[in-house]
Amino acid sequence: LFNIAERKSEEKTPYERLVEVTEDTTDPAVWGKNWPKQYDSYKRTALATRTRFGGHGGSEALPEEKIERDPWLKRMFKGYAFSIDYRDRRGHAYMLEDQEQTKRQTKPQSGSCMHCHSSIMPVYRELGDGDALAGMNKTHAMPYKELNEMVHDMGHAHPVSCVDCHDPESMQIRVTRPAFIVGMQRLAESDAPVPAIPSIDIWRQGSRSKPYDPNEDATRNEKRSFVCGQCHVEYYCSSDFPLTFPWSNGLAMENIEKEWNDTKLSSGERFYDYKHKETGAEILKAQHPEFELWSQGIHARSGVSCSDCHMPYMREGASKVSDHWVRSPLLNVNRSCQTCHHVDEKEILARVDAIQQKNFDLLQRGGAALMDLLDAVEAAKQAGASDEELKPALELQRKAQWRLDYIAAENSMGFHAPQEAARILAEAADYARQGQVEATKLIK
Amino acid sequence: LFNIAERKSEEKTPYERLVEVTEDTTDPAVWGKNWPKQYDSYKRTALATRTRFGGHGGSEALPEEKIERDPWLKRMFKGYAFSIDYRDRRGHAYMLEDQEQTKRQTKPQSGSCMHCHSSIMPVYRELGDGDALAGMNKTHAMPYKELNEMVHDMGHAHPVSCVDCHDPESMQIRVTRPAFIVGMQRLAESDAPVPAIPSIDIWRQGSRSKPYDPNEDATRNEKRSFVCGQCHVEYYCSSDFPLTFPWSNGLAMENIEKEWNDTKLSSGERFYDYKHKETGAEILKAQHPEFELWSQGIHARSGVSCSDCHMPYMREGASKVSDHWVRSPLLNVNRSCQTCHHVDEKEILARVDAIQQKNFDLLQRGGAALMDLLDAVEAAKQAGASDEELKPALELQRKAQWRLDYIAAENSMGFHAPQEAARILAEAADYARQGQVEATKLIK
Amino acid sequence: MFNKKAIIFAVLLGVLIGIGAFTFKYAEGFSYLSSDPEVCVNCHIMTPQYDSWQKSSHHTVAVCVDCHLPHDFFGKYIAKAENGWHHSKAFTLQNFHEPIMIKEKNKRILQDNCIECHKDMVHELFKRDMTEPDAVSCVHCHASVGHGALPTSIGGADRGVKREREDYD
Ligand code: HEC
Ligand code: HEC
Ligand code: HEC
Ligand code: HEC
Ligand code: HEC
Ligand code: HEC
Ligand code: HEC
Ligand code: HEC
Ligand code: HEC
Ligand code: HEC
Ligand code: HEC
Ligand code: HEC
Ligand code: HEC
Ligand code: HEC
Ligand SMILES: [Ca+2]
Ligand SMILES: [Ca+2]
Repeated sequence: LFNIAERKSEEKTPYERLVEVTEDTTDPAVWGKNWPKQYDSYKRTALATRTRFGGHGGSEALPEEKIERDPWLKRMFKGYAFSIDYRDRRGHAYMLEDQEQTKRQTKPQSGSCMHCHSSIMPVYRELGDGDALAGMNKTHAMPYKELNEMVHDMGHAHPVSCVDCHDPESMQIRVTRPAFIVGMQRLAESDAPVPAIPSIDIWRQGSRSKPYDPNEDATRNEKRSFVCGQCHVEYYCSSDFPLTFPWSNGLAMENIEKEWNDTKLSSGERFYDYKHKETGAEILKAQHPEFELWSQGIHARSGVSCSDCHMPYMREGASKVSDHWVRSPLLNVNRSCQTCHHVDEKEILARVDAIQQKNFDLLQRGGAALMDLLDAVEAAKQAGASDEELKPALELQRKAQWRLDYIAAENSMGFHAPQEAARILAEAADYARQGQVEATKLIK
Repeated sequence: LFNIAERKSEEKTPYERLVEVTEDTTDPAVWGKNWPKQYDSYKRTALATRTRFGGHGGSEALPEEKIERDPWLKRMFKGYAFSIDYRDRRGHAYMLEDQEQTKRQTKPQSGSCMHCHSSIMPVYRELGDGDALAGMNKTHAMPYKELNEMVHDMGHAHPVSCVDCHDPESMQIRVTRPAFIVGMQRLAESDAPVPAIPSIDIWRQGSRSKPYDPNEDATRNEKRSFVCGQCHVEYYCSSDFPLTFPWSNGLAMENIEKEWNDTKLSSGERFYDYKHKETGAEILKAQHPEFELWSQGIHARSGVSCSDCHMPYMREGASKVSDHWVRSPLLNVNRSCQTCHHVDEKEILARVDAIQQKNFDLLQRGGAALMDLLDAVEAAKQAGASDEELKPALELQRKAQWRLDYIAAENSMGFHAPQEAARILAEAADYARQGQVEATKLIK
Repeated sequence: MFNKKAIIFAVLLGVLIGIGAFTFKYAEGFSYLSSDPEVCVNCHIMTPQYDSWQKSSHHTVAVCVDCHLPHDFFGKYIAKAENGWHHSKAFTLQNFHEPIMIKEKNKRILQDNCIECHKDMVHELFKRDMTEPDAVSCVHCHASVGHGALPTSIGGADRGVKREREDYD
């Protein structure tokens, strides 16, 4: 009964504030004074977690090296920093230090990197005299170390923080990241179908006088995914041009490939992230397209948001709070899945495992095909094939690697859109083998 | 008021029988006197239907030729009757006449064919002196024409009829087809996982004193799929050995491939359905594995039966009856899907179309890969490659065609298990290209 | 934060007061106001179901007990006692599975009640099945009738009642 009384009072005043928080309050501990429950769960992202494919293996100190676990990954990245150090992801609490410590930093990295690894908005505003976008557009030209120091000096060296997803006044969720807002505007202006984001269709049918604004135009449910889409997306992030989310043709894998193929580097060349060390092919690197793959799946078009699964509501007495311990839903099936799927936990885990196992097998199959392609090119070169002759094989390598990496870098092992992921891996294997054929023809 | 009075009477006496029906009553018209509602809908299977991938194109008279629509299919079947005549399926009402009229009959066909195209049970019992299984086991040795005549003469020349799925006493649904019962027994005795058929797990944990009996051990909900599994399955159906449903290793594509690979023909050779006319490869033919593919999907493991979608209940006056107009659910979305999925019809159709489009594209991709393989083998032969040298390429053709045909012959265009179908097509393309590589190496 | 003793004490206290207070209220609720949904929402834990029921197709035609308690006297009494004890214990200890998912036994009560009201509509289906353990569950297709659609709009998967009964006992 005490216990009930207590809960009743809770229901009334959830947002009574003990301290003031503003757009410049990036320290989560301060917000935590007002919202201790969310802060407590938020802090748990520092705990190590492990599922079959999720969380991270390896010591508590450092996640396992992906490129050691799958040697074909390492060879695929030859000529790029990812072949030096590429590990499992882990909890949000580590995002900044893991970025500072990755050996990829032994190669000069761009300031753009900070966009998704720290609570950087005040720094963007500073650099852009109040205009965050203008500020961000300066950072790609800055060396990572310089911007990183600036963030530390200004006191914003925190992992993703409350202010990145919440309006300090209203506590409404909102998006802050300039690259996301620009990317969504381009997506809205395209005519790509977006069943996962109905508010775009509504905007398209409107006057279009103002560009699509995720904070203005989107529903709260959509924002429950947008906050994650600020970072869990494919990107270009180097010094040649500002951080870019490549959505101007749509969110499907092919749409993004087209945008990269249509992009020119300042050198005038067709866009590429790196030249493959062995073959010289111009390669596209894919990074964690969780938002994009999710958008192609049945959950997305059914209105199921990232937060529904990764930040489920949990009952705290009589009130419900969102679990800010962002992690694998498989560690929290009853809240993450069973609210919607009234099936027992064993069965739900079995369903996920069946999906992930099939995806994993296709991934290995694609990797094997790619390795055979590289071997064949090698052999063709030995046999004295000219660069001109090798061109078709290398074009196919670019296409194959883009697709293979797209699903390898995506972190749900196919779960976010099982059929779409399998389709992409099917194309990866097909193109890799086609390239192998082209190269084999050159082996006299 | 009359109307109401009428309904009330309806309610009281649903099964009031005007005529007697027995195990030998194969004429649906007779049953129809007792159950006019079901009979009326059953008769509608004679109506032509069309969806994007379902029902059939072509004239009312004859469905469209699949092998003309997809020329690669025709070339894939070279050396087999399917390259002569292979059309869209259509309603149950036509099953017998379509079988009698297919030009595949220009090649001698086995009596086994009748198992799934007529109401044949009394004939099996006759041939086996009361034992239907024994009777069926004689029919593969009989020429099709002979058995077909016998069925006509005995007056059982009807398409699938009431008695094939219903117990004339209780009207319970039940299965009758010997090949299905034997197949399910082998499946139960294996240790293959069968999430779609929980009653097998239960049987396995029991005494196993009696073999698994689908009519005894299965739940009614499972039977709502079993009745269809009597025919909508992969099979061997020629004169060398009795009609076989290859489930002794499980219901997954690989399990079935293994059974065929482990099977010996009476000639002592490894099993194959035909030798490919161009390459001489020993090919496995896949036929309509709807039951098998369904069993690998999420609907199956959620307990959703064939009948739920293809024979939904419909309101008839004050009572409900199962719609015996078995057809594409896309023609009946409100009953077939919307009882479970409360989303509007346009959205449901869009979801199906998205799934089928992806599957269709992968199917064409696999077809293209297979054609390239055949061309490469052709070229290698021209270049004087020996049969011995060609072996690896031909083995890969066998694997690739099995997978490609498995999904091409399945009739839901991937819907019954989208990720699984995509996975199988990915392997098809990969193996076809591997074969192309092997053959290309031989082109000096 | 708390120390062990405090927790144990709290739990014991909870159990005492809890079981006392709730079972009384609860039992009373069942016996007198048994048909009044308000009784069920004495527990805020039942609020989601209460709210969703009000939005469901049945709120004008059926109340909680019409669906969730056997319609015959003895069955009702037993189920009440059983569920009553179960619920208050679970509620007091706060150790129940969330989200709350209906258990097999109660699913069968539910099924009987569907048929109770709808036998006319489904007589052909269930003419022979009223007693059969493996009648197809109404909720397999009509999961939304009591509480509106689940976010998936799907009811529990029909995994074969035989097996589930084993799990329950
Ligand atoms: C329907 C539920 C669901 C939705 C919606 C969903 N996810 Fe996931 N997500 C999962 C599951 C299940 C996994 C696999 C977890 C595992 O393997 O342990 C996963 C994995 C991940 C991972 C890797 C997790 C880890 O522990 O390594 C990330 C990152 C992720 N999702 C981000 C997102 C983002 C961003 C969105 C929205 C754009 C999203 N998810 C939408 C269920 C979901
Ligand atoms: C500001 C950028 C940013 C935002 C916003 C963001 N993430 Fe992350 N997320 C990251 C980074 C960076 C990591 C990897 C941290 C590391 O490995 O050190 C990560 C890791 C994760 C993981 C893996 C956790 C684990 O235990 O392995 C999950 C799951 C995840 N994010 C989901 C989400 C979801 C869901 C949202 C939105 C509610 C979200 N993220 C919002 C950047 C972000
Ligand atoms: C658009 C957002 C975004 C940008 C820009 C970004 N990251 Fe990340 N980063 C993430 C997310 C999300 C994860 C977690 C998911 C994963 O590991 O795939 C992550 C994970 C990481 C990790 C831990 C896992 C690993 O890869 O070893 C490191 C280290 C890292 N990033 C470094 C960098 C560096 C260096 C840059 C700049 C070149 C950069 N990030 C730019 C979003 C971003
Ligand atoms: C990566 C994005 C993200 C970060 C970082 C984040 N939140 Fe949230 N928060 C959410 C989402 C999503 C919701 C659910 C909002 C909704 O459904 O309207 C939420 C909800 C809330 C709510 C509303 C009540 C509830 O629990 O649903 C509060 C209060 C809150 N967060 C506080 C915080 C605090 C304090 C921090 C920092 C310690 C924080 N949040 C960090 C995404 C985030
Ligand atoms: C907010 C509701 C919601 C949540 C939370 C949710 N799902 Fe779903 N899930 C759906 C809907 C809606 C569908 C689409 C089918 C349908 O209409 O029922 C679906 C479909 C699925 C499917 C079949 C489609 C596919 O991709 O194979 C699986 C498997 C699945 N969910 C697993 C999960 C798992 C595992 C989780 C938790 C990590 C989860 N779901 C969380 C609503 C949800
Ligand atoms: C969840 C619903 C669902 C279930 C369960 C289901 N099907 Fe289907 N089936 C479909 C859909 C949708 C299609 C595609 C129809 C179209 O393309 O017009 C289809 C197509 C078919 C077709 C081709 C139909 C035509 O018009 O050409 C056949 C034959 C078929 N299914 C048989 C079966 C069998 C046998 C089972 C059980 C083993 C089964 N289905 C289970 C929904 C289902
Ligand atoms: C005795 C064998 C047999 C049984 C039992 C059987 N089918 Fe068929 N089915 C066939 C044959 C043969 C055809 C093709 C007829 C033709 O093309 O002439 C067919 C055609 C179909 C079609 C295509 C109809 C169209 O309009 O294109 C669907 C859908 C279908 N069956 C579903 C089912 C379902 C669902 C069940 C179980 C409720 C079932 N079948 C039971 C043999 C059977
Ligand atoms: C195990 C059951 C089964 C056996 C045995 C069987 N069929 Fe069929 N048949 C079907 C089903 C189911 C369909 C409808 C699905 C489809 O068309 O793929 C069908 C469709 C057909 C059709 C119409 C579509 C087409 O292929 O042109 C013809 C003709 C046909 N069968 C002839 C035969 C012949 C000849 C044999 C003997 C070699 C045979 N069937 C053996 C089940 C069977
Ligand atoms: C291909 C299989 C199949 C054939 C052929 C078939 N039925 Fe059915 N029938 C079913 C299924 C499946 C059900 C649903 C049974 C259940 O859910 O228990 C059913 C149900 C019924 C019912 C129970 C009430 C209802 O409508 O659900 C009656 C009566 C019935 N069928 C009569 C007939 C008659 C008369 C014929 C012949 C004209 C016939 N059936 C042919 C499969 C078939
Ligand atoms: C008797 C209930 C039932 C019926 C009828 C039904 N479904 Fe489903 N459907 C489910 C369940 C259960 C799932 C699994 C996800 C979940 O738990 O919600 C599902 C999942 C799906 C999915 C996502 C998984 C996938 O394969 O991509 C789609 C799409 C879908 N259904 C479409 C349909 C269509 C179209 C029909 C009608 C032809 C249909 N369903 C009929 C219950 C049903
Ligand atoms: C004492 C507080 C309380 C009251 C009053 C209460 N419930 Fe519950 N109920 C619970 C709790 C706690 C659970 C979860 C029990 C579990 O899952 O172990 C529950 C579970 C249930 C379940 C599903 C769980 C199962 O065991 O199948 C049903 C149905 C249900 N309640 C109906 C009712 C109805 C109808 C009433 C009013 C006549 C009612 N409840 C009144 C606390 C209560
Ligand atoms: C028209 C019938 C009907 C009425 C009236 C009804 N329910 Fe339910 N109840 C259901 C169905 C159906 C389910 C879901 C069973 C399932 O999913 O298998 C359910 C499930 C539940 C559950 C378990 C949670 C779950 O989803 O499994 C609780 C608790 C519950 N009901 C409480 C109540 C309460 C309290 C009331 C009155 C306010 C009520 N019910 C009124 C039919 C009804
Ligand atoms: C107390 C009596 C009662 C109980 C118990 C009951 N119903 Fe009903 N039900 C009704 C009445 C009255 C209607 C309205 C009839 C009409 O509108 O023609 C109705 C309407 C329906 C409808 C049509 C409207 C809709 O929601 O689609 C369905 C389906 C239905 N009931 C199914 C069920 C199921 C399933 C259960 C058990 C979980 C159930 N009913 C329990 C009395 C009841
Ligand atoms: C396999 C799916 C399925 C099952 C199981 C099922 N129903 Fe239905 N039911 C339907 C469909 C589909 C309709 C819609 C028929 C129509 O609209 O013509 C329906 C209609 C109804 C209606 C009439 C709704 C209206 O239009 O007024 C009632 C009442 C009903 N069902 C009750 C039940 C009850 C009670 C049970 C269990 C004994 C049950 N149903 C089992 C699929 C099912
Ligand atoms: Ca990239
Ligand atoms: Ca075959």
